[in-house]
Amino acid sequence: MEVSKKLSAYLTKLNTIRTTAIKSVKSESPTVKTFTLEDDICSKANPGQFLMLRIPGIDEIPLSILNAGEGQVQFSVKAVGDATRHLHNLTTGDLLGLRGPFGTSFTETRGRVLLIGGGTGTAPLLFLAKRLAAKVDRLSFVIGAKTKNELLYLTELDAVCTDESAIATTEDGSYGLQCLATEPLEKLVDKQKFNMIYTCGPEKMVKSIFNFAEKRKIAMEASLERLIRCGIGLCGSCMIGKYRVCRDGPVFTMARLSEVKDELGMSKLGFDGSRIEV
Amino acid sequence: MEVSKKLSAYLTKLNTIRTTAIKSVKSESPTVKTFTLEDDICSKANPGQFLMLRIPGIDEIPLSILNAGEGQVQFSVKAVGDATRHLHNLTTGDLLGLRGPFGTSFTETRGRVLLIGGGTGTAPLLFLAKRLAAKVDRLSFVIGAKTKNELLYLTELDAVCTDESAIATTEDGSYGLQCLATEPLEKLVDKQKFNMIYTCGPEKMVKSIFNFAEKRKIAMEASLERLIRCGIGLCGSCMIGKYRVCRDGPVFTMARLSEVKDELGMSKLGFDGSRIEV
Amino acid sequence: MNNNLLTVNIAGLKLQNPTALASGILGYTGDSFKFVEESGAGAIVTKSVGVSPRVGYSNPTVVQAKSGLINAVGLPNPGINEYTEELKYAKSVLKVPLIVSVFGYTSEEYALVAVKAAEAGADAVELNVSCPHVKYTGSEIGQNPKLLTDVVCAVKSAVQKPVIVKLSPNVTDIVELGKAAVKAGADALTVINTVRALAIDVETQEPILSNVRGGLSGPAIKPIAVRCVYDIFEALPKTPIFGCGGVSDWRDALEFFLAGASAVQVGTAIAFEEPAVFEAINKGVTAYLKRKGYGSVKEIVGLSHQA
Amino acid sequence: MNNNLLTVNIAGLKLQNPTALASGILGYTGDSFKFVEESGAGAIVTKSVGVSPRVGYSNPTVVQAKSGLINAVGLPNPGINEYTEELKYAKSVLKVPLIVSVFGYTSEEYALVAVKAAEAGADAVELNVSCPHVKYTGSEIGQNPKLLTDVVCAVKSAVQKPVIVKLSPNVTDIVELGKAAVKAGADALTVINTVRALAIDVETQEPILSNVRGGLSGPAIKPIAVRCVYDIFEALPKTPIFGCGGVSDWRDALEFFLAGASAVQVGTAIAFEEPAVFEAINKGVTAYLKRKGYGSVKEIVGLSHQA
Ligand SMILES: Cc1cc2nc3c(=O)[nH]c(=O)nc-3n(C[C@H](O)[C@H](O)[C@H](O)COP(=O)(O)OP(=O)(O)OC[C@H]3O[C@@H](n4cnc5c(N)ncnc54)[C@H](O)[C@@H]3O)c2cc1C
Ligand SMILES: Cc1cc2nc3c(=O)[nH]c(=O)nc-3n(C[C@H](O)[C@H](O)[C@H](O)COP(=O)(O)OP(=O)(O)OC[C@H]3O[C@@H](n4cnc5c(N)ncnc54)[C@H](O)[C@@H]3O)c2cc1C
Ligand SMILES: Cc1cc2nc3c(=O)[nH]c(=O)nc-3n(C[C@H](O)[C@H](O)[C@H](O)COP(=O)(O)O)c2cc1C
Ligand SMILES: Cc1cc2nc3c(=O)[nH]c(=O)nc-3n(C[C@H](O)[C@H](O)[C@H](O)COP(=O)(O)O)c2cc1C
Ligand code: FES
Ligand code: FES
Repeated sequence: MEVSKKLSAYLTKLNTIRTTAIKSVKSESPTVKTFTLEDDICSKANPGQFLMLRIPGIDEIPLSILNAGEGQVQFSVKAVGDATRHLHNLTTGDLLGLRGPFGTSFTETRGRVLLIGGGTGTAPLLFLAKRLAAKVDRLSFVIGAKTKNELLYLTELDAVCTDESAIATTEDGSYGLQCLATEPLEKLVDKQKFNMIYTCGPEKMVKSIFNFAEKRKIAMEASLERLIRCGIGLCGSCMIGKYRVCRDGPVFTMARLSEVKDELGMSKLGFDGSRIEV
Repeated sequence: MEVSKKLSAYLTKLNTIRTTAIKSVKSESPTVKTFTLEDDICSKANPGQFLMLRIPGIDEIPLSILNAGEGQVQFSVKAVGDATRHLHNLTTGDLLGLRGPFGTSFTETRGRVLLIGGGTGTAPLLFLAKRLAAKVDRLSFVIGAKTKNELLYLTELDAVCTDESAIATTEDGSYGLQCLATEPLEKLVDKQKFNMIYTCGPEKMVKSIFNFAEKRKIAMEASLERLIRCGIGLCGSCMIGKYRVCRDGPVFTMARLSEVKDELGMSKLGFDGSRIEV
Repeated sequence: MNNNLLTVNIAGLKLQNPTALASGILGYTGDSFKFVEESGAGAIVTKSVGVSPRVGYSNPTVVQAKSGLINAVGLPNPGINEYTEELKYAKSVLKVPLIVSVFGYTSEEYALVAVKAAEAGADAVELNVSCPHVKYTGSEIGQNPKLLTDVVCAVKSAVQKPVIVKLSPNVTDIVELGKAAVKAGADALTVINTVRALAIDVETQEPILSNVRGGLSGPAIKPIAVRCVYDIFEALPKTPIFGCGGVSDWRDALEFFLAGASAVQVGTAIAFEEPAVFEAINKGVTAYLKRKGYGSVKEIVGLSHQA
Repeated sequence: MNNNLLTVNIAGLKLQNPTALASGILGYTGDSFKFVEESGAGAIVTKSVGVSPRVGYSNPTVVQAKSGLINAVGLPNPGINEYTEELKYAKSVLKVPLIVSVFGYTSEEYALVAVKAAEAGADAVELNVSCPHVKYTGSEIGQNPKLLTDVVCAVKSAVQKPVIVKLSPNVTDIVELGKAAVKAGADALTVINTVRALAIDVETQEPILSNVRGGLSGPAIKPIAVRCVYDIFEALPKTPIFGCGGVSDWRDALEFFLAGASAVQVGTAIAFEEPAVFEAINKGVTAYLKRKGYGSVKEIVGLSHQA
């Protein structure tokens, strides 16, 4: 009772929209920009959590948190549709609405960890890597993109990774290895035992990493995406199995991934609540 | 802002009715009974504060707190009308509703203090006396009633007062001095300098003590009564001058008593909001 | 608070700032009005007063809900004759407009009380046709376009002072009632009175209010009140509106202005935040206007409709 | 939770306990219904489904208010044909009654969807004639006794399953509508849907919901919902009622039972308290019944009216 009352107050504050001016915008790639906003509540987020961003008059969308601290929060946005394209047209001083942070975060582990990020899915992993860097024995980070100029966060990655622990892959071979981000996996895992694989990215990628981790019995956590409307576990738009991606996720443990593996990479709910292909 | 937000949460909790069973009832006099209830919030009350007591299906009335602590609260009720007579018919196990504690409390002073109580007005003073007893140099307590068996709290009074510091007065002389409770005042004050007079009782009594204290330049605090409906400073039923007895009072300092002296002992608002004689 | 940014003019009433004391709150004595004025209110609305004295309901008359209060005080008031002295005194001490809230059981009664209130010095009258808990008056009139029209017409033809009509949210279509009031001559509207509600004590298993049903006020009803103001402004953009219902801070006040209110009335927040709430609202609104570069609060009235 | 104290029977539906999932909450998939059942709910109401697919409104569709939420999701649903598979699956995994919420733009549409829902295994249908934010359906029907009568009659003559009508609080007289529904054949009533409301972002100066207006739910509306249940029970003591609106804990549930509800539906509290809220309510109600010496929750339904 006491706990739930506290949660309720917590949620009210978290879930109240704060409208604030963009502090700065940075181009990460031709299609991805990183925004910095001031927000005390989101600045306390943990890696894996997401926020709901309102683009006034347009839409409100879920975005992973790329960085949080000192009263600020950052997120990266890939222009894929109406809302994200509008967002790319905004600049310092323009108003945005924030609520959150929401959802589960990655479990911090020790030992050797492997992070595999695809596209903007790299964002929460970079946030996690910064937290883990000083604490783990080895941190290997694989990122992938179609082509060189879509690879994100190369500089930041170098900063958190030691020697050859950062591996970039491109489908066209214009940078790093020419392969999918999942390919180096087998080699890395053959070389040494990893205590945990963290991943976020296209769901087909997550699914194939899950299959691999299950076969090789390596612990894993993945951040998933579904249609997010309310963001607070109420409307049911984001179901995967019996779980709500917005509240029971977005970060799923191995055990939970197993429970939903029939839907993983297969089906999700569309805007009209019908089942569609992922 | 932060303070008012806290007050708001505080008030919500305070002002929410708690319904609880009567723990015990004690007869203090033919017309006065003391009730003990369990209530965590009221058990933290300070002397001078009052609570709103709901007698289910009948009425909700203001009552001074006689004693508070260890999860319990006590109040004394004189049967004067519908609600109070109903209350006198209730017994252990019957349900009552509580909200509060509300209002201001007496300022604790050191040195020599004089308490003058009339009728059930003695209740908050007894509560105060218990708090002050060990801390002041001298505590003199005068209580008054029409006749002997209406004198309240004689035993408790002996417990808090040393030697001759407790004086009882009756109008018919059936016990103690035959006079009004205000009479011993002059003698006591002539004998020694008091740092503070605390009083509660019929308003004519309070008024005459106020006049005396003003003349003799002795600090004073009095607990006043007015019609209390909401108890939280909203409805305006309890105005005296610009003050709300339920929130700015019931305990008034000398300074505030001076501001409202034209109304003191003279006029108040009746149930229909018209001015009537006190 | 008094600065050029905040002055508003509603149906001929000049307010130094756009916050007013809502009816029924600290609403009896000239001294309490004066105190509220000193706390920063830009206008005063009295407790609703009728032809004859009423003692109201017995306690409990106010119950705490999770985010507001439920009240059924039952319109206790001394009757307009008895109250005239207090009104004259109030008028003599107040600098801000004094609005007398009026109720009656017939249109003649409304008109009679309004006339006497005006004679006693009222700068305007507000017709309480929306009290949700007293039979044969209040919302029983305000829920019925025909009765409402009669009452407003009667009062309008009896007094020269501005007539404000206070609408009930307990209707299927508040716009219909707003239009009826304005058509009958209302100079301004107060939107809204309390929302019909009830609380039960689960231990004693009975409704807590002595009157059983009451009206919900406070933060709980703010989103309902803002919606009503938005609806009314959309339909009647030229009619000045007092927004009322759950205003507790400057952000709340701004929501009402942006929805279409020219000023707000504050009630329940006085219990939660003390009368200092008026000053706090005015300070916050002033800071907002300056930050956004407005020259007057009037410039933002109804602005959310442009979106 | 399943114990003899808690079982209730509403219009032929056997509920192991008197708590149900409200429509529109976690309301799409059989898996989520199953999870809510495992969390302790005694019945499931689906998201409202119509004849054709609807994508709903764009975000924001849900806004936080001080003591509740304002939503205008816009009835996104896959249409009854597409949804039939999911319903069959849901029916196959659920032990508790499955109630399909139905909406339409005409009485024929309501009847069509109801028939298909019944064929897919619905144990009952709930008619959403009270959604406050989609044009030409929902409350536009539920605010009008004539339209309401047509819809209920059409559905009643088309399906054999119990028909529950979900009433809107956004009316002058909810009793009038409740009576119309029952006269037309409604087997039970759900009281209430959300209260029309609106929130404005003072910084961007525009309504926050993409649909501008939405419906207020959660603790804020509980006293309004309890009043509506009380009113309906007083007028229609023989009609079973699902109380709905702001139920967050066992005390809230008891208030509804004492006001006249045979069971409660829970929505918003699931966001604030998680689905575990069902189990918590049932535990609290059980303890209360034992402490007070009742043999069944049925014994306290409407008890506050005896006072
Ligand atoms: C937990 C989570 C974290 C995310 N983090 C990021 C991030 O860090 N950076 C980033 O660029 N993108 C992220 N996304 C995806 C991002 O939300 C969508 O790209 C965005 O909503 C597209 O909006 P749009 O209007 O531009 O595109 P639209 O034209 O509306 O849609 C394009 C596609 O985006 C997806 N989408 C649209 N709206 C939503 C929604 N409300 N919820 C989920 N998916 C939606 C759908 O698959 C849709 O087909 C995240 C999504 C989730 C669920
Ligand atoms: C701050 C405060 C503290 C009080 N403390 C005590 C106390 O400790 N013990 C005690 O016995 N009495 C106390 N009283 C007085 C007590 O509230 C009244 O005696 C009681 O309300 C009478 O109710 P009734 O229905 O029995 O009488 P009624 O027949 O209703 O009225 C008798 C008289 O009691 C007064 N009264 C009635 N209702 C109220 C009300 N809501 N608020 C204030 N006065 C009212 C009026 O003067 C009325 O004329 C206190 C009053 C106040 C304002
Ligand atoms: C205790 C109390 C008494 C009230 N009395 C009246 C009244 O006499 N006349 C009236 O028109 N409104 C009355 N109201 C309604 C308020 O004026 C106001 O419309 C309502 O409370 C909503 O505003 P708030 O949320 O700021 O309180 C009363 C409200 C309360 C809480
Ligand atoms: C996000 C959301 C979606 C809703 N969708 C529907 C719906 O599709 N059909 C319906 O009848 N009611 C719908 N409702 C209303 C709820 O079923 C319920 O009547 C209302 O929220 C009050 O209950 P609560 O306070 O427990 O949430 C919805 C409510 C919310 C918050
Ligand atoms: S987005 Fe609404 S439940 Fe997850
Ligand atoms: S009793 Fe209501 S203001 Fe004091």
